[in-house]
Parts: sequence; C-alpha cells; structure tokens
Amino acid sequence: MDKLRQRAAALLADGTVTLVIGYEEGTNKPRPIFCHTAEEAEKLIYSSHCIHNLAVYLTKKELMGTGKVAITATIPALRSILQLAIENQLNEENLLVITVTDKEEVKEFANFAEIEAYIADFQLKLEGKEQEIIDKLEGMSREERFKFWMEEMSHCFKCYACRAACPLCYCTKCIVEENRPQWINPWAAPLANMEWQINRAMHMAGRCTGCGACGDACPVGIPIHLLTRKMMEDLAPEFGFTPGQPSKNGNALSTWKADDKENFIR
Amino acid sequence: MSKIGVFICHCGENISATVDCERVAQEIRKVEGVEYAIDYKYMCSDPGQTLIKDAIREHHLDGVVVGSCSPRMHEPTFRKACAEAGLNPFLCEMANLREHCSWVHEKGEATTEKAFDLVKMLVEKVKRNKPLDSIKVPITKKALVIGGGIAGIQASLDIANTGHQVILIEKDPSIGGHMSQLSETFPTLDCSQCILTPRMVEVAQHPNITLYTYAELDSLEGFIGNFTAKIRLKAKSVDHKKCTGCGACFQKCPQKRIPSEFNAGLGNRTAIYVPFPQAVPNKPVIDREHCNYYKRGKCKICEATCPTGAIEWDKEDEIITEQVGAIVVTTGFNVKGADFFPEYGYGKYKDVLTGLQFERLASASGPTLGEIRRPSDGTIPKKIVFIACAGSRDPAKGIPYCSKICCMYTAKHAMLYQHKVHDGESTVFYMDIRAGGKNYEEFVRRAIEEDHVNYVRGRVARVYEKDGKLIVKGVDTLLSGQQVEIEADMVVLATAGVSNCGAEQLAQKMHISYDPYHFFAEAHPKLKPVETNTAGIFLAGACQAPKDIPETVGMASGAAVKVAGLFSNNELVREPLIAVVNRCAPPQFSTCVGCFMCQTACPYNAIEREEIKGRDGKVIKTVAKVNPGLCQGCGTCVAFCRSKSIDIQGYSNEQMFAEVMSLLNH
Amino acid sequence: MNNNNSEFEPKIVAFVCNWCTYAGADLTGTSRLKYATNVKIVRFPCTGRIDFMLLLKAFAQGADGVIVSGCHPNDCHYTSGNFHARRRWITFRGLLDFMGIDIRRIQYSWVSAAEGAKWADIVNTTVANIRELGPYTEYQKVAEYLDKEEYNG
Amino acid sequence: METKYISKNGLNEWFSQIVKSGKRVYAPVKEREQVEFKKVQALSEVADEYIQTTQSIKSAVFPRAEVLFSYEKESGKVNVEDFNPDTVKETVLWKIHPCDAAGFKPLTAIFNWDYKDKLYNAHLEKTTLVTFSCAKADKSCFCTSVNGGPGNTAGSDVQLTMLPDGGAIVEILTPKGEALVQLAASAFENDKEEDKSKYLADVPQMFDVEAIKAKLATAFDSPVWKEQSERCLGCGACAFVCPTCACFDIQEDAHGSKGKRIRCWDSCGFSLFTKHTSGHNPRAVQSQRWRQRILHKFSYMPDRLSVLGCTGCGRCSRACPVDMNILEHLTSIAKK
Repeated sequence: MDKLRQRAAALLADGTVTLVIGYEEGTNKPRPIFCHTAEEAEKLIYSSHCIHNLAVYLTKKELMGTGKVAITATIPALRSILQLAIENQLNEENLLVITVTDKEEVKEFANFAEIEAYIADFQLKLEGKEQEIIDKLEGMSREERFKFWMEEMSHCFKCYACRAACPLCYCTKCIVEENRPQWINPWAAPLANMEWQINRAMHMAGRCTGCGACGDACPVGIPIHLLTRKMMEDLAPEFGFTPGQPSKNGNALSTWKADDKENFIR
Repeated sequence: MSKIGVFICHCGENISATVDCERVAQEIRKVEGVEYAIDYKYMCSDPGQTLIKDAIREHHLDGVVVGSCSPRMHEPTFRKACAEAGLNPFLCEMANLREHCSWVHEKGEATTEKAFDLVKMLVEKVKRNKPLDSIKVPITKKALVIGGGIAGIQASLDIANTGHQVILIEKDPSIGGHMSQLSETFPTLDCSQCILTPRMVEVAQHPNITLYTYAELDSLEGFIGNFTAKIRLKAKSVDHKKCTGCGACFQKCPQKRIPSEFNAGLGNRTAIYVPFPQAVPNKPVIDREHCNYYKRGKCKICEATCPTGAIEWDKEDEIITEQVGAIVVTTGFNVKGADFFPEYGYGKYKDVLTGLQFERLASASGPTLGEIRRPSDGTIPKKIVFIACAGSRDPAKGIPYCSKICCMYTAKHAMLYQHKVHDGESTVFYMDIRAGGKNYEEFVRRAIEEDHVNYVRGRVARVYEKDGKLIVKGVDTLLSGQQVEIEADMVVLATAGVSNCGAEQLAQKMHISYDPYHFFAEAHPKLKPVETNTAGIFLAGACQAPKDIPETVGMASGAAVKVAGLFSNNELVREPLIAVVNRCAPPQFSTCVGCFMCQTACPYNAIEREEIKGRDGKVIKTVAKVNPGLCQGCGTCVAFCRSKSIDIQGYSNEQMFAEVMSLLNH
Repeated sequence: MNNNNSEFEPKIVAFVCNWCTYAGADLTGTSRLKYATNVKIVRFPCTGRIDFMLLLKAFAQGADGVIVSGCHPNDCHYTSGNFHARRRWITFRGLLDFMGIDIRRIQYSWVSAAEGAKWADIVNTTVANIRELGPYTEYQKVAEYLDKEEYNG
Repeated sequence: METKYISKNGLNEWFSQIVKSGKRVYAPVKEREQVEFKKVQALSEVADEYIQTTQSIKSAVFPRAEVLFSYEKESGKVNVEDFNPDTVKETVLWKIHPCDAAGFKPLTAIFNWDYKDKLYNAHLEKTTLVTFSCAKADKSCFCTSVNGGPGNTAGSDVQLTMLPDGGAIVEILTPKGEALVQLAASAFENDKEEDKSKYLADVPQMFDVEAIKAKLATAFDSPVWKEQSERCLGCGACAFVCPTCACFDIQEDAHGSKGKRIRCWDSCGFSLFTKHTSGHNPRAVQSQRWRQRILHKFSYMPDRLSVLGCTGCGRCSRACPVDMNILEHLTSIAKK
C-alpha cells in the first residue's frame, strides 16, 4: 500500500502524470478517488475489497482531457482496458496503467501488449454464487425462467447504473436515447426494462470482459451481470475465444466462420 | 403530414381473382397520410402509369405505393413513372400483392385483409422514405469472358465487334470447348469443326480480344463497372512467343500413352501436346503430371528437338490483374462419366460408350478417322444400341431434369451410324422423344423413316456381356411391357449433362447464385435469362443449364448485347441504397464513437476512418465513413452498430421499424 | 398444449432477405403454390441487416411467431451477410432462452431463390407450430403492463 | 389530535380491518435481500428488521410511469380519453418512516406550485400515511439535520411508536388518520402515557441546514462541485430512490392510430435531461448536474417553494454505486 502511495505521489510530483485514478476508503467499502496532488495520493489504498472497475473513467472526456493519467487497475479493469484499446477508445501515450501484484508489488505497464501478457495468467471463472443462480435458472422450466426475469425486471426503474458503471458502455448516444425510431420505451416497465437489458447484453456480446460492475451497480440488486456472463460461457467454445481475454481480430458478432455450428436453421 | 398515393393493380385477373382490389383501395384511403387511392386493371400499362403520373401532379403526392406484382418485377417501371411526374423515384414503393398474396392464397376475406396489410405496411414505410439521388460510378469498358467454348467465343466476338476490349480466358490449352469434339451437328449434319474453326481463328486474330488459354479466374473483387479480376496463367512450360507450332516436340515425346481428353479417352496423346490439330493457339503445353522430366527429373527430349528453344522448365503459374467492367460466364457443362452407370456396364465393358465418345468415333478427326469401330477389337459393330436418358430424368440418380440435347444427338448418332455402316442395325431405347426446335422433329422422323433406326420406347434395365456380345435387357412399354433383349456389339449412352466441375467454387468466387445442380442461376427465369443476381455478371451457354448450340450461341449474343449496353455509357447510375454514417451538429459531429467494429463486419471493406478536425486543425474525433463506391448496401453494419450511427438509405431503421409496427397495429 | 386454439389465427411476421428468400417467395407465387395467409413478409436487403430488436418489437406488438430467412451459407448476395446473421442468431437465441423467451416461436431458415416450394413449406409448418403453441399471451401481458391498475414495482 | 394505545392483537385486528375495507395497503416487504414497499394483505408480510427501504414510497403518488391520457385517431378526428381520478384506489401507506411522510411536502409543493397536477393530487387525496417512528438508524440517516427526526409527525396521518410489549403508541394526527382508526375503533385503548422519545433512534445532527443555504447562495461557481462529482457516474439511482425528486419526462406510446401520453420518471443527473435538439447542452458535464441536484434541493426549493428538498432519509447515499455520500458532501460544504 505504501509503495503504491509513494509511486503515485512521485508520479504526480514530478509531473509524469496529472491525475491518478485509484481507490480510497469509503463509507462502507473502498471507492474511487482522483488524486491531482502528491498529498491526495496519501489517501490511496489497494485491497481485494476494491471492486469498482476504474476503467469506466478512462472514456470520460472531463477527466481525460488534460495530460497523462495513471490508473491503478485491478485484473478486471486491466481486461476492460485491453478491450477499450481494441475499440480505439484509449490513447496509449496519455495513459499509465498500474496494478498491484499479489506480492504487494507496484507494477507499471509500458504498453497494452504487456497488459495482455500479464492477464493471460488470470483465468476468468464464474464465481460460486453466479454459478449457483445460473444452475438454478437452467434447472427451471422456460416459463419459470421468464417469470423469474420478469419479476426481477419489475424492480428496475431505469436508472441506468448498469450502463454508467460499465467501462464498455461509452457510447455518447446510447440506443435508449435513440428516438427515431424509439427502439426501447424510455419508461420503466418490465418489458421495456427487459428490452434494454437484452440490448445491453447483445451489445456486450464478445466484448464484455466479465467484471460484473453492472450487477454490483444495480441499486435494486438485479443479477444482470449474469446475462453477459452466461452468454460468454456459452459462446466461448462455439466461437473459439477465451472469456476475459480480449481479441484483436474482431468480436463474436463482427466476425464469423463458414462452419459456425447451429442446429435450429431449417 | 404526408400525401401518399396508393395504386392497386388487378393485374388483369391475377390479383383481383383472389383479392378484392376495390375494397383494399377504399380501406387504405382511411389510413392517415393517404391522400389518394385507386384500383386499376393494369397499373404497369401506359394508361395505368399515366393514372399514377396524373395523380402525383394533381394531388401533389409526396409518396407512392403501388400494390401489384413483385418489386423485383416492376419497381424500376413505377419508379421511372414517378420520376417522369417529378416525384423522386425513391419515394415510390411496391406492395407485393401478386407473388406474395393473390397467387399463394385462395380467394377470401383473409387474403384481402393480408393485401390491405401489405399495402398499409408500405404506406408506413414510404411516409419515412427520403428523396435519394442516384450514385454515379465510372465504368471500365473492358469485358472478361470466362470459358472458351462456343458460348465464350461467340460472346467475345460480339463484344469485340462493338469496339470494346475483351479478355477471354480458357482453362484448357485450346479454345473450342465441347463443340470442337463433335462430329456433325443436328439438325443439319454439317461438320462441327468446319463451322467452329473459323470462329476460333477469328478470336485469336481479333484486335480487341486478348486470349489467355490454360488460364483460370483466381479471384474477383469490386462491383459492376469496376471489377478487379486476378487471373491465374497456368505454367505452359512452353514460351508461345518463341514456339512456332512446328510440332517436332510432340512427335518425339516418349510419353505416348496418355488418354486424350479431346478424344474422350478413346485416343492417346503425349505429355507435351496440342489437344487437337485445329487447336487455337496451335502451340503445345507440357502436362507436368505425365512428363518424364517433371516426374523423374530426366528426359528433356522436347527441349533437344525444339528448334527455337521455347521450352521453359522452371516456368511458374503467373497471376495477372485485370480491371474489367463486366463479366460473361461461359464455363459450359460436362457429361456424367464412368461408375455412374454400373447397371449399363460403363467403364467395365470397352464397347459401352458415352455420347461424347461416339462423337469422337464418328468424327473424321477422331481416333478411327471417322470409322465406327469397337474400342475393344476394332471391328465394325453390326448391331448398336443407343440408350437415351442415361441418368437424365432420373431422380434416383439425383438428376430429375431433362438434359435436353440427348434426344437430338442420339437421333444424330443413329443416323451417322446408319450412314457409315450400311448393313448395320441400330436401336434406340427412349422414354420420350423431345424434339422441340426448328427442323428437330423432322430430323428425328428422318432417322426413323429414312434411316430405319429402330426406336423402342422403354427403359434398359441392364447391359451385360455374354460371349463377346453385349446383352441389352429392357422393356418395350409400347408393346405392353414386353421384355426385350438385344445382342449388341456396341452400346452408346446418352449421358446426362451436368454442371462443370468447380462450378460451385467459381460461383462463390464471383458471388453469383446457383441451383441445386450447381448450374448458375439467372436473375429471372424468363425476363433476365442472361443476367445473374450480381450486377455486371452475365451468363451464356450450358453453365446455366444444358442446351444445344443454337440456343447457346443465341444466349451468348444476348449476353454480349447486355455488356455492350452497359459499355454504351461512360458512367453507371447506381441505386443509392447504401449505408451512411450520421453527422450532426457540434460538439458531437456524429453519434459514431469510432469503435470501428463495423470495419470487421463489412464484407466490402467499404468503411473508412474520417478525422473530424476543429478550426485549429486539431483532430476532435475519428469516426466511421462509408465509401459509396464500395458499399453494396447489405446493411450488416447497420444491424451491428450499437449506437445506431450507421443507417442504410432505403431500408433505414425508421422505415423497417415502421413496417413491422404497422403489420401488427390493429 | 393449447387445445382450444382451433380458431386461433397466429400473427406471424417474416423477415427475409431480398435476394434469396424474397425471390424464393416470388417463385412460390409464380409456381402458384398455396400457403397460409398468416405470414406477412418484410423485405430486407440481407439477413445481415435484420436487427434483433425488430424481432422483439414484433412480439411486443402482438406477433405470435416470427420467421427469419435468407440465403444459404456461401450463397449470400453480399458474401457474408448471412454468416454474420447466423452468429447474431446463435447469440441472440441463447440469450432469449436464458431469459425464458419462447424461442420455438422464431423459425430461422435458409430459402434460396430456387426454393419456392421450401418457402411454402416453411410458412405452413411454422403456422401449424405456432397454432399448436397458441397465442403468445405470456409476452403480450407484460407488453400491456401500463394498462394495469398498478404501475410501481 | 389524540393519542391512544394499541396492543399487538389490536394491531392485527386494525390491519385486517383496513385490508377488509378494500383499501390498497403498501408496506415494506423483505424480498431478494432487499426491503421494498409492496402491496400486502396481512401484517405478517410486513418486514420488521431493517433500517430503510431501497426506494422511497413516492411511486404511490407519482408512479414511475403513468398514463396522462390515451387517444384514438379516426379519419382526421382525435378522441381523447383523459385520466380519470375516480379510477384511483383508496390507499394506505403502512409503516413508512417519518422521513417518508416528510417527503410528501416537497412533492406536493412541486406538483402544485403553479399548475395543480390532477394526477398527483388525485393519488394524494386518496392516500393515508401511517408512519412508524424510527427505533433504528444508520450512518446514512440525517433527518435531524434537515428539520426532521425519528419521531417527527409532520405529514403523517397516524404515527405509531412500537413498544417492547409489541403494542404501540398511536398518535392520531389528521381526520384521515381518525377515519382509518375508526375502521377498528374497538382495537384501540386509552393512551398509556408512555414517553415516546425513549423509543426513538438517536440521529445526531450533522450540520446546520441554514448555514448550508447561506453557503450555497454564493457557491454556484465553486470548485467544490467538480471535486465532489469526479467519481459520479451520472446514473439516475440517487434521483429514483429519492422521496422528493420529481423530474419527469413526457413520452408517447403510439401504436398506429391509437396511443397513450405517458409521464415517466427522469433525472437531472442524466446528460440527456437538459440536452437541446441543437446538440447544445447547458449542463454539459457531470459537475454541473451534481451542482444542480444539491442547489435544487437546498437552495432553489427553499427559496421558491419554501420547503427543503431533502428529508435526510439517506437513500441516495446507500443506492449510489460509487458512494457519492450526500451527508459527507453536505458537511464538507458546511465546513468550507
């Protein structure tokens, strides 16, 4: 922790970076902090309780406008950063990516390639709790599944915290804001809510890195992160990619194979 | 508020027989935005079109829906009519009331209701149509003809004679195709080569034709008027610039027992060879598969004998790139060969032949110099049996269609046999005799009546050998299914015509569609017989379906005219139904976020990057931009774009959305 | 399943590509083959163009079934539009099923310009299947959510 | 008005009488590890061990989405079916907190400051508020700092303070409350003179709201907004759980010739909220939107509607995905 603070303070002091995005103690759990001065860097912490995916801030113009930015990235954040890089959303020059290894060492990445090499050792696995719900749902009849999701969706009031918390939801105009045509009804109602979630999931297909930020952000506790997570597990073997390992040559929906398997087209 | 005009066509009785056209027109008037609606017997007729034009002027219509036949049929007609009345043609849409409604449903309430729904759907679409300006693209006035058979030869000559450049490629060492293998041709019995050879020579000498033999299409990119063709020139191992065609080489070549393709396996050729004496170009190539040097690394006798040192041992395949504006595909057909007729003993008994082999036997330039002799022992067959429909019209063999030419050439074969073997006896087993065509029926009758060919209506069950004779077992269905057994010296199978090998891959290279038998698909069975669904690519000859020479030549000239027509303009006017990335006011400039995932989705690499710069010249953002020349308007990017920043003109999100909604709003 | 649906006429929307299935359906017409009136065809340039949202919208608007059809693999007029579409449908289908949406109500097919008879068959069998499944009230109920007396979750 | 006592059994009796009377009863219910207001039939369904529901009860009078009117177009004519107040059901909000009741005052002010909102008032008129004073609070609660308190009766029709014996002190505060009590008058006993304050949670006052008002008057261009909002993600969670946030959007649910005009929740935290057709956005960045949220609640509303736009319920702080703790932010402003 001290190492991180010292390094961050140094970076800010010698002007290498103008901003360090990291974590500080929050009301109940760690929360994002934005250090502009060496003093502020003293507040930095880093632990397994730091769950926010800070990569979400890397596409915010207000923050990224000025000078070089350092970010203390967790493994999920590193995955998001790679995906963002692939999608032309990051400027390698203006970004210094830092992480803290399990040996408490501060690691700085010279470029995205190094990040790729680093995260290759970390497999993205379904957590017990996630697997539990998925199993439960798969055990249900289709009608029961529909009831389950409709009940969940009835709690959604369209605050779009899921969108706001997702590093890959960086569109300046989201489809829900599109009104010619009005693809998705803007009010909160189970169907409109589900349509929004289906869109979110489809837009994440082959892009989602499985950080779960969407689910964590949901104030009414809908397990929406499972939609993309489940999709990832299903598609990975079908289309031959590894969950949580962003691929440079197109994603699940922008590419194809002549022998893609399917058994439902007559 | 829109002012839409709706025009319901009866199509004579074709629509009105099952759809209450008058009521559809009445009902649609009540729909919001519909200013005018009327039904009429023939909308596509002159008075019908005038009706539309007058209505546009009179009622100041800003959109037109014609409820009639398929847009694939008359969309251009009605769009043109609208344009003539001063309405942008892309403000005209068609509801398919005939192919998709009246023809597929019985008369009744539901059918009329569906017709109404289809019209209403298009009304909702057209409300959201935008006036579009056609896209103009330059045309490369050079044609590529693929396949040097009679179709390719005819097409090349016709195009070249209109003063345009033609590139003709042929996969074999010589042009000429199947026609050059034929002896005489029905129904006139004039010698095939006598009429073909001059054309072949003309091709070789024509200033506007560049001929590449021993060449194949490697890849094709681009679109109508602007194709880029990569052509593989297979290594001939002989430099045709140096070669004088003296023929010393193949006289000396030690490899003399290679079955000759030209003689359909009945004769032999050498490893360095000219397929046949009248070949164009009349210069040899080396068949590396059989050449001693390429097989064992020594020999080179041809090199030693060649007076001009034309042999090029290390020559490799060469790929050349040609820009062409149109393509005529004339790759021809093939005949089913060995192992396809075990029951007829083809391949097992030397004297069971295919029609093509019999052509070679009968041909003066053939292995027997035109004498009909048994391949087995060289004797003259006294009894010969011709089996028509060998494979054709036989779903069990996977060929339900009729190969069309067999009836005629079988009659011809029998006739030729009778002319050459006066004491011979010929029998034809047939299912039906299909002799449609000028002088065809007369030709068959001549075979039966004047040349006493014995026609037996019935199928042959099997052919087997019994002490030197071929026993043909069949039934005579006219004689109440009586068993017939003939002891023959030779059996000739009128084998089915099938698509040429590699047709499927070639179609996929060119993105043209094909039928289940891999014959290439024309754009319309009646009205667009020489076009394909891919603009700028045309068909001629047996690659589309088995056909005889007159038909093939006619089709080739037809395709040539289509090409000439295309080349008669300096630029091609293309429908502006292409994708566009939106642009909007600063500070956004475009809702595109520049993820460029669409680039990986686009089949045509039509999506480019555009840097949007501020006054100071600094790049504000980089967004996608569609190249209107390359975009073909498939819309894959549109469905793929998350922020809906790309839309496709003519099939826009608003339009498609409105169509779906309107279908279900009741 | 639904036995009392002998009178039930399903609403089915067909999303088809212009080059193969639309032309195939034209051939069905020119061949005078008959099929049920329940299906209405919406013409797209290519299956690649068909936005998955349109399928959902169809159901939300009261469709009981949907047909999506285009060129056979390798036959796409645009080379790969149908391959992209196929991926989209594989993905979409899995997601819908996980959310409990009745994917039996979406019939995907490849119908070429030469398969007029196949088109008629696709339509008739789909209509029969949907009739068997009955109206998609389960979905339409939630679509009509606002008409209910209570709004809040 | 008067104070009574009700026993545990009496409470059950009264509740069942309320349900029997045909009124809709909304009460906190524990489900999916969350406590939310739901329609209930029996007292047993009502949650007891919890601090605060995730969402406020405002949806009872200001639904997430509500049909203002529906229409049908027919050959040029438009027939409109307007909202009908008579369709609104008598509703009892059971076991809401004093801060929930307090929330209705700012809402009413907003929906009546010039145009008297037909729908809102129709709902409110038919709603009876039964508050339970708070025995527990957490560090997000700050009602005492915004003129409220765990036993505050402002806005309530009836207030109950639970007693260890399972019974409760019943403060009947309005005729509406009286009417509700009359549904089971026999269930009530005379006041036991218990000291209510003994049973109230301790919610320390964290700041002086007047001081904050004064500060905000000059804070429009202060850097504090950027500092505080840097981590804000710009979602609408805070606004949607807030008992007083009343931003809404008017939308169309059109189906061919039929359609509905719908009012649905919106949030000034969304960038789209203030975006002009031209593309220009007067509140272009999150700091401006955060400023709007605070100024609106603590400066504009007191000035224009003479009511505070915050009840100190702390829901926004709990709901925020990135811990934008309003109490913390307010105290820091107060200290500046």
